[in-house]
Amino acid sequence: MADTAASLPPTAPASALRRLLRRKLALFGLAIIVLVVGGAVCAPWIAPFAPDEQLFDGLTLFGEPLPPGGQFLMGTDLLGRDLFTRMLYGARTSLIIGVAANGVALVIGTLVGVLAGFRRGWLGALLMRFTDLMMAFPALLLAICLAAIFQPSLWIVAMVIALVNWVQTARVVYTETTSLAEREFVAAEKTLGASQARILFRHILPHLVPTLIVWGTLGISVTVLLEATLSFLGVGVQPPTPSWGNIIFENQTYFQAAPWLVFIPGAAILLLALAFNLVGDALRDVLDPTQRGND
Amino acid sequence: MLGYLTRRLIQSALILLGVSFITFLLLYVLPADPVRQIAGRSATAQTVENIRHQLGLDQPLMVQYWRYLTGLVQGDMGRSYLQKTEVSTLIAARLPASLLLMAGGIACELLIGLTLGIVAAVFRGRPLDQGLMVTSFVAVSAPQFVVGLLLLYVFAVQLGWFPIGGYGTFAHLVLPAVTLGIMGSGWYSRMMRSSMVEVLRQDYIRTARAKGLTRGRVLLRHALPNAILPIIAMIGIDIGIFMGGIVVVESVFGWPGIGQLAWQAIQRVDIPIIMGVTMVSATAIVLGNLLADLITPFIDPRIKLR
Amino acid sequence: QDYTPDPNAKAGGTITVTYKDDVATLDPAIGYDWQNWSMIKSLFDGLMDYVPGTTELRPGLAESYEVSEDGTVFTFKLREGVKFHNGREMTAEDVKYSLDRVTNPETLSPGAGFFASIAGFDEISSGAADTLSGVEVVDPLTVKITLSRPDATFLHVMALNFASVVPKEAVDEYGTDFGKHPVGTGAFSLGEWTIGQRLVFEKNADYWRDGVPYLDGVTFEVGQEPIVALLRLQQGEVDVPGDGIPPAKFQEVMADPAQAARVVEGGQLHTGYITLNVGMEPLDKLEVREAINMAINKERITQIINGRAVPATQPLPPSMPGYTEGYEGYAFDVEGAKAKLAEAGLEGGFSTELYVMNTDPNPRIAQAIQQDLKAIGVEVDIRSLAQANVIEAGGAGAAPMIWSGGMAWIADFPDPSNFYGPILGCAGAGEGGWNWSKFCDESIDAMATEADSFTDPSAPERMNMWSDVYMKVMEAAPWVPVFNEQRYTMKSERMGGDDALYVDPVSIPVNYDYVYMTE
Amino acid sequence: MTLAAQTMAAPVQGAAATPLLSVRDLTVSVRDRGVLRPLVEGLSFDLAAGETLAIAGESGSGKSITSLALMGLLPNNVAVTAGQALLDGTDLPRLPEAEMRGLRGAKVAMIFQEPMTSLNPVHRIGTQLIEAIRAHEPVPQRAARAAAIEALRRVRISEPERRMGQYPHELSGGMRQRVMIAMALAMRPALLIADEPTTALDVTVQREVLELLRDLQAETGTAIILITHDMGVVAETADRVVVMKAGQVVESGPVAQIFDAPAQPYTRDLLAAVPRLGAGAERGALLPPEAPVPVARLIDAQVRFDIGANFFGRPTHRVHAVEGVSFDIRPGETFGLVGESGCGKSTIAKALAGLVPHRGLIEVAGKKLSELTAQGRKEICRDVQMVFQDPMAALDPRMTVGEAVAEPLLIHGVGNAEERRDRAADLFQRVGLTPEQMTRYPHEFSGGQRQRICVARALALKPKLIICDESVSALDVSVQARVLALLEELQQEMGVSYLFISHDMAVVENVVDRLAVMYLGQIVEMGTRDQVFGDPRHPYTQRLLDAVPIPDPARRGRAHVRPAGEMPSPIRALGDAPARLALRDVGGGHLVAAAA
Ligand SMILES: Nc1ncnc2c1ncn2[C@@H]1O[C@H](COP(=O)(O)OP(=O)(O)OP(=O)(O)O)[C@@H](O)[C@H]1O
Ligand SMILES: Nc1ncnc2c1ncn2[C@@H]1O[C@H](COP(=O)(O)OP(=O)(O)OP(=O)(O)O)[C@@H](O)[C@H]1O
Ligand SMILES: [Mg+2]
Ligand SMILES: [Mg+2]
Repeated sequence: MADTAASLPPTAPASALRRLLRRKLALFGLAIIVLVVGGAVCAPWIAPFAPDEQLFDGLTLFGEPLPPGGQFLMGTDLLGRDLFTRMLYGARTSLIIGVAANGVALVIGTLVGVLAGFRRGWLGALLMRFTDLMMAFPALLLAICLAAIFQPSLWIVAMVIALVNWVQTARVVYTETTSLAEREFVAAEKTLGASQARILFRHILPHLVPTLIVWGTLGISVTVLLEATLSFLGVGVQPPTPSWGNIIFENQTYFQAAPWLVFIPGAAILLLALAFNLVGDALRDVLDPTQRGND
Repeated sequence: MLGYLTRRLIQSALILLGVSFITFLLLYVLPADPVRQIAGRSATAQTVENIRHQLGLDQPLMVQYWRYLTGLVQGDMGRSYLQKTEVSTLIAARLPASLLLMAGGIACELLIGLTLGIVAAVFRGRPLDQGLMVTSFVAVSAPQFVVGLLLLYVFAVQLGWFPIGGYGTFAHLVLPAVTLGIMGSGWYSRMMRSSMVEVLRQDYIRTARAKGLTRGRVLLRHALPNAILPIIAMIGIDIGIFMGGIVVVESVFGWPGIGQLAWQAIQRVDIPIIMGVTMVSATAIVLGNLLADLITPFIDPRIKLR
Repeated sequence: QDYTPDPNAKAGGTITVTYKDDVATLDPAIGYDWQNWSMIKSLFDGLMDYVPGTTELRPGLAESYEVSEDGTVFTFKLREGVKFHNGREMTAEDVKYSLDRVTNPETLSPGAGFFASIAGFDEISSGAADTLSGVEVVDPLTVKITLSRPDATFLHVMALNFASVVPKEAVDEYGTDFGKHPVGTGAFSLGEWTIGQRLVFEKNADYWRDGVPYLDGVTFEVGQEPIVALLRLQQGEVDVPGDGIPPAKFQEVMADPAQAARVVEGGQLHTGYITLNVGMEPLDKLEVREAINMAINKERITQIINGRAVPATQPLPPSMPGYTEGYEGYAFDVEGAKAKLAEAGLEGGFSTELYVMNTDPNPRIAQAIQQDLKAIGVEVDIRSLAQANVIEAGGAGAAPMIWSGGMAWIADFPDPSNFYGPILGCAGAGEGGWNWSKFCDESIDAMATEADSFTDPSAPERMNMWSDVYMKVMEAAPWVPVFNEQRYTMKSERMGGDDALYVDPVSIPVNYDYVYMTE
Repeated sequence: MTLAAQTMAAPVQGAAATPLLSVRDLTVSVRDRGVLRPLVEGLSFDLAAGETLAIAGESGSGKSITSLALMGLLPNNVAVTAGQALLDGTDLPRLPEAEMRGLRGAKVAMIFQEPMTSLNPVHRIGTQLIEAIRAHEPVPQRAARAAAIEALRRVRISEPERRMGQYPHELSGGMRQRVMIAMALAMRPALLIADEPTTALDVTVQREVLELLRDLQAETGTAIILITHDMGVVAETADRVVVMKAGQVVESGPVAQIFDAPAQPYTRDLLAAVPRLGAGAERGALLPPEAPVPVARLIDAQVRFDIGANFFGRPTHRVHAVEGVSFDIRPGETFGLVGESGCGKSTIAKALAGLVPHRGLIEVAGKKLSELTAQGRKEICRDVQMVFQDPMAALDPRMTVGEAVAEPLLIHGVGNAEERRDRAADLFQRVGLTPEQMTRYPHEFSGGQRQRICVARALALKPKLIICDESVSALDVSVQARVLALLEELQQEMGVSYLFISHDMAVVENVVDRLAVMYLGQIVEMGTRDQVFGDPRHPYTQRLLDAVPIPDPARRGRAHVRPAGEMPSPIRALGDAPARLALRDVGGGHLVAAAA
């Protein structure tokens, strides 16, 4: 046993990355993420058109959008804009919403849930009652009101989404934290004289990672679609800024007449969420030392 | 038990109070004037002032809130600004439909979600499992409007199995409930899968198998009740998520629920209706959570309500 | 002057009409929505009415009327034997009661302002009086209405739903719920109303106009998504989609000859426009407003909405009397627009905001506008908001530009004055008014008042005057008139009646009283 | 010796007849990254009806895998790859699942190690029993119910009718294990596999369960495969023994032969490691003198937990977990605390470590725990450390063991990173591990190694007192012996005191200087090891000692005091404090409570 121990790589993170890269599915997911992020960042160079350019030849004489193929890789939208270009630029918005807003929601949810679960005193009770209150509050209404009160811009929308979406995470994390707090190694830490903060951040948070990965990746599509709903209600990202979600919502009634306008962005959202999930799953396994050697 | 219930009810009442105040406040600061909506485009300034005074909208926030609250306590939710009808009448007329749809949606998502979750857990690690989990992602990511129209088109228009929208019979309920349930089924299948995988590892499952029980019985009688426990708490949370979906689904299927009422009210700042729908849905959520908590001891005898 | 009913019309049958939005109320004093407007028309009658399918006035509950020389006293002779749905005969008292009610602030009627020309309006609206001093019951069948100033549109006002005659006892009985239990004299009476689901209208067998209605009943199903309504129409479950053909399905329908044959097209008293806030930099400069007018490619915008409109040149729609034939408006001219901007000292362009209501196709139209303005260097931020928020911003004068779509002006009555007062006149320019350009030119206002003081609403001089008013408005360019929407509606195979009845300019979507079923 | 010969006579006859179960060259392998790796290799044995075969061996030697293979319940990635197991001529591993299911429970039944988790928590006892019966015989509900009650009665559960309606969590561990046995024997199977059936139970309960099994076997003639690592249990129950190591049979034969004349060195080591009562005599002399300042002192310490809630949310009941306990621990001594599960041992440990609030006086290193500030509480951790029962649970699975051992140093700000690593490496060597292993995670170690890591962690701050709460109970005998030796070595070297909590009397006797016997939150007997073990005065102490299985087949069959039912509950209504037991000195500081 001792000899194998010596051969183990000395630093955990480096090896984690290497092991992550060994997984085919994770690689696939990572490739998609890189592709999307790359597309979003390099949009101005890749995109064949300007994102809000309403091309004269982008519509038929009857004002119909053009299907994919030919000059327009993914077809055009109802205003005769190139869908591929809009998908590229939309990736920026959707990444911000799906990753940043969802991430902030996850962080808020985790903090609230962990604090409430770990500090069972009045603070915990207060936080949980607040969570209950937020849960009872119709999320969409809150989003609409907040977005209407503050002028909707991408970052406001992202914050609104974060403020609305943390509740479920908080609930789940709370439950999990309470059970983690009962675990014996937490008691062991206490006998070592570890501070609450240390127990919380060093010993409880890492165990929440699998849960957070599941909720975080599922949250991507949820938040991206929520942004779209908000756009639809007029309190989302303002046109002509494209986002994958609002491309869907703008065109959803046309799903028969112009299916590409709904299914292409739909597939993109799905793929992005899936990619994050694949990477997340792999990351979870890789970060979980008990899974070592199983890959 | 009685003590627990009383405490929870008081807690719920406080939560509802909080919800009512926040909503009221948000609507108050909302940059849209309901009086303009009522007065219409040909109104004179005098008419506008008259209406504002008539509705008491010229009073300070706290006075307005207090008035609303005292009314609410007496069961008076006010009158719709635009429909001039008692909000309670409007909601009462539509609530049963929404509750039915919600129940249908929950039933659907549980049925689909749990089944998929169980199957995935049983076949964990195999292609079927992976396929199902991708499916669950599709379900979560699919916009409800499109799903609804798609289902309608295929099953009602093309195949003619169900009526094209409407309300009344069980056949009417199926498509809207499925549409509403599909998104949740994605969540549930994932949660059920992990919960089930965990339960299937437990000693008592081995015991059950050692008794010579059939696979189905082991799964349904022994694993399911245990695996479903963490999920029950989720159903309470779900009601809140449903309130959003209900707007879309109701409009696609012409379902006469409160979603449409709320939607129109929000569009036109019909504050009494918005307040009413908010309060009703908040009550539904709070009661749903309470119910979920009350149910768990029946499934898990170890849990004692305190 | 009256209408000759279709000789092929058959009595009987019940049709189904769908709407997306619920019907808020059927109280004629309150209802002011797209859906309930025509419903109320069929449940109630006013003293005046229109010839079906046209914008021509004809007497309604009034058998005849006389107008005094100076145009301030109207004496209406009522029809005899007209019965409310509750069986009671309608009298002049009911007319007075109804007008008092609609103008009483406690009724909260959005239409109260239409009656501002009746003597005593100010007193009643300030609460000083509780009846209109200008409305007198001469005898049970005669009502005399005195105006405080001549008002050429008064007869149109009396044809508005708000002027419908309602029975006092029914209003007293139901109080504020009268809107859910309407009792009128109309061709139909309300049979059943399941909130959020359906309303059933039943034929009024006792209707005072002979021979109509043909239909035994009309079922309105509410809460139906337009797309779904169309699917149901294609399946034969629906006869008229109240919200029209949804844009997403338009091409599909038109491409199928069988369906296209059932599409009815007609004009509509509608104009879609962009308001330019004259109180805001740099839109306060005429050249800038002209430049914007010249920059908008109306053809393209029309194309975007599948050609379901015609480009507009002026505030009035072509079918409105007073429309200036031959006026070209501001032609689409990008270079010219740039030149105008340069004239205003804004060669480099500027940035501004365009408010728009957030339902399709309005955001799309706004984006087309945005692109057009970008071409002349004007950067536009779109603020796509809920209707209420746009109206709020417009009323407060906080919006530099607003695209009127979705909240756009569909005339209340077919008279040119209807496009002026609240939306272009000084009266609407105040805080909270619907004149979102905040355009106020006293001289034009004076002209408008003069035009409205004619006794004969259709006098050619009056129409010329209105034409001048709108030409002057166009000179000042507070608006960009973009297009006049065409109505496209569809009917089921079994529906009969003149096409005009399906695009009735005042009874949208259908004139229920005169259509019939062929099978 | 004559006694042993008698007991051996029966199995020899049994083996001569056609065996009930005949296992030949059984190989079970796991598919690991496409490669088959054997977990059990070439296992062979015969078992006759009515016979008991013990499979003994250290943890991970393949005992459970063997039993699961016989039951057809192997995990997905594990399969029988060679050999056969004939039960009455049917080859169990090759039986299709449908037929195997018919046998399971009916012909072959199994009892698992963990009674706490082996019953489904959401179903009533009755439901689970009836289900077991009806899975094989289409009897009507009523008849099945009667049979189930009968089965419960056979395992001597009090009030069987009432138990039928109870849920598993309402029963004690011993009762649950009896339910498991009732369930397994309900169909009178020909073969019963008991995988460590008593490991999780108290000695007194263990004795009952073992006797029950024996009685039932005599009654029904069931053959039993008893899997255990406790040589005492083997000696007391088995007819023949198979000793396994790393998936292979080391030795097998009649029980007397294995115990008296083990052929293999491994077997000899195994037997040598078994703690035996009365084997710890040489420690007595080292008894440290009474010091002026004890390392820890408890005077009338009480710990109570409020439970239940009335209408106003106030508690209705109270658990009197520790009720007026007084003792002190001297520098350099090992103080033992014994008693049955739930008697309050761990609670005392937790109170000492400051994990639960207490009343009365608890002093550590002269400082009163109840008067400590937050800083002081942290400081006191340098004096008291704890080693938990389950080393896997006590180590954060996501932290390398090196970090875990260095963590207390980090928390208390000792040295810089470099020094801390050195110190941790030092500690690793101290407890017999290599510093190279520091970058590994807990699951990569064996149970004994993990417990060493916990000890190393506890030592990091050089505490005066280490609380060992069941620290060796979960370990294999051989590993246990090594950890115990380590503890003793460290004590001599560093002069640390131990509070040694265990329910295993044999272990306690081997390591402690003085001890206290607890019952229901109170001490019933206290004194030096010799006093208590040599002259147990309290009936409860006597019963505890009597229940300890003796790893000597020659001494089996001695008469036992049948314990009088379950231990009463420490839960009492509010304001109904239990009566205090007065301790009486019977000489030389040997305190005994008056028999209740
Ligand atoms: N599903 C599995 N996959 C891979 N290896 C396994 C699996 N189950 C058990 N093993 C391995 O098989 C070996 C034998 O395990 P088994 O459970 O039979 O040990 P045991 O003798 O019962 O030990 P204990 O006394 O701890 O119960 C162990 O090394 C274990 O790690
Ligand atoms: N947090 C708590 N709340 C309520 N009761 C508790 C709590 N902790 C322990 N108890 C109860 O206190 C009593 C003593 O428990 P303790 O853990 O000290 O027993 P023990 O002697 O260590 O038993 P074991 O040998 O099983 O570890 C038990 O009845 C237990 O159920
Ligand atoms: Mg085992
Ligand atoms: Mg304990």
